[in-house]
Amino acid sequence: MISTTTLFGLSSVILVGLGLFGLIVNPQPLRKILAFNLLGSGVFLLFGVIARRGAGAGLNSDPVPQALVITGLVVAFAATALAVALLLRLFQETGQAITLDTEDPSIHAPARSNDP
Amino acid sequence: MTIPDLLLAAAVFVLATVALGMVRILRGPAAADRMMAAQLFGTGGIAALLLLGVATEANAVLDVALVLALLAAFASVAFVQGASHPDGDDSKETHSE
Amino acid sequence: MTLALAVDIGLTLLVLAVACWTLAVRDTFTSVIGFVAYGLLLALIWVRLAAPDVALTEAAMGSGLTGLLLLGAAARLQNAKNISAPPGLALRWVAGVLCALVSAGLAAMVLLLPDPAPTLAPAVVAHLPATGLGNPVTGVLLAYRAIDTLLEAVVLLPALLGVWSLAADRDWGGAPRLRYHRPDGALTLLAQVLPPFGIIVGIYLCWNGADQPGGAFQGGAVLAAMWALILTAGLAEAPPVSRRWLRWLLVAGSAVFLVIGLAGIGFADAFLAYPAGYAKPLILTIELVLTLSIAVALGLLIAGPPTRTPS
Amino acid sequence: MSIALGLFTIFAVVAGAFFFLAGTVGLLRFPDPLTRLHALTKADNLGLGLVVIGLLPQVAWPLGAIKLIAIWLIVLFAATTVSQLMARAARDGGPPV
Repeated sequence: MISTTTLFGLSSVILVGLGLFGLIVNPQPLRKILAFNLLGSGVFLLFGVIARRGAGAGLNSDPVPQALVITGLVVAFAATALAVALLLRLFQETGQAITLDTEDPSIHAPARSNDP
Repeated sequence: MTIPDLLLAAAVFVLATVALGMVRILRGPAAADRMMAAQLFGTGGIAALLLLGVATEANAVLDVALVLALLAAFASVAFVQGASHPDGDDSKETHSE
Repeated sequence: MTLALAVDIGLTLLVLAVACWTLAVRDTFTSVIGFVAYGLLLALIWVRLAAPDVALTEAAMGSGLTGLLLLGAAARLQNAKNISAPPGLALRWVAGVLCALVSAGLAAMVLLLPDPAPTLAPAVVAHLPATGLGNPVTGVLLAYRAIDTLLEAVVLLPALLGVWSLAADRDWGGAPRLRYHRPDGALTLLAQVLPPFGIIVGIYLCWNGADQPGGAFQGGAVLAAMWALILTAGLAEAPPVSRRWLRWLLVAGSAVFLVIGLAGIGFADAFLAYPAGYAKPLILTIELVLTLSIAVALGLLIAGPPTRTPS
Repeated sequence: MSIALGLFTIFAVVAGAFFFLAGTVGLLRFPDPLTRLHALTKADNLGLGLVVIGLLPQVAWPLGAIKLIAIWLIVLFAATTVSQLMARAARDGGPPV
């Protein structure tokens, strides 16, 4: 019989793989940010599984990995906010949601800038 | 069958039901249909969370459900607004000058 | 027991299905809805993993605020042209195989985790009475690993500076704008009714954090969401980023934390140590100020860089 | 007394779960957005409402009960607002998202 922690542990590693795949394969930047968050949530879930396995001393879950995950969630949100702001600014400058490796000459042309 | 067991079973049932409703998000056809399915998923998720938490006597679940309800309300309205006025866009404004 | 396992299996299948769907679906907007639904399921899983503090953070931050941020971005990018093509089939296969390998490696690690699991739970429980707190996770966050939490509160500030620095030169000193084009009666009503509830819940979570699941980050996230709702509905304007009080408010949490931490060198022989008997009041003071600063910082992160309304 | 409360919980939760099923079936099978909206509101208001009422005897009094009712009220209020917006979107026949 499979245990709850093994079950969630395996699903967390699948989530990491899925997120990584989306990050590599999807061409749209916003979707990449989304995939990155999926990847991150898989890692956090793995921490949760490790915390649950460390239950003891009257606690149902080891509090140290839990605290690390809470820290991680806040940092992930801050990083996502920064990435989204960068992306929106890029769109404002170029009118296009581009990927970083695009060799399109039009984006290197002086963009209509808001700067005076 | 004890009450916690029944509550757990009900949680599984509600989750499975609203998951089925996710098909409507895929199929659409109109924007409103997708919103409805998302809304149903949110409500069902909260119900499942409550059932699960009470069944396993995890009291903090009420707080989690409260936060979910607050943020889901905002998210669904933001979603409806964003979807029904695609021009909910400030950047265009600064561009068109 | 088997019924509980059925719940877990159902949750696992559902969360994996929603994750696949979020990645695979064509339309970005629909994908973001998938992500919000995914966050809801994750909160359920955290409850099943006996981690209600993380479930709260996931509901507030991982799903709620991130979802709002991505929804806003998706709405603004709706008429963006995407000029890059998806990678070819061969590259997809290579990426797929590599990702499967990463997953398989991690899965092997999960299956080979040491048994009995190493744990710090007994150490935390043994020292918790010294802090006067009842919630072990808050104890870890604000006493044993306070340096992590201090840096975490600080890291919001460079992120916010990064977002602000993306403003065009002429927009600098303006206020961030989160408002939608057409003010809507229904949205206005929601922004009038929901925030009172939300503010109570936010304060409750912060206050409760000492003994029950909750704390500064969860409470701050709920408060930030309510502020964002009011801004979105246009019931209030965000303050210009150059306001001095705003900047003081932003740094207040980290500053109080740091000052109390430095005082610990003199009074308790270590940086971020609390003198015996004063741990709980000091921790509560830090949490209170931290909640305010975090709420403002998170709200401004959602609001984005400052703009100036063309007049 | 506790048996009566237990029976009450079972009855209300089962009824709530039924309304979630009904809402989902309606969402999937009804022909047009407005009838689907009708089905959705049943799941939102009655489904979650009955689950909440059923769980009332099982949580701590009074704080747990207050939280449960607050959750229901928030969801109810959000659902009302969102239905309004969705009905408008459906009537205007907005572009599919």
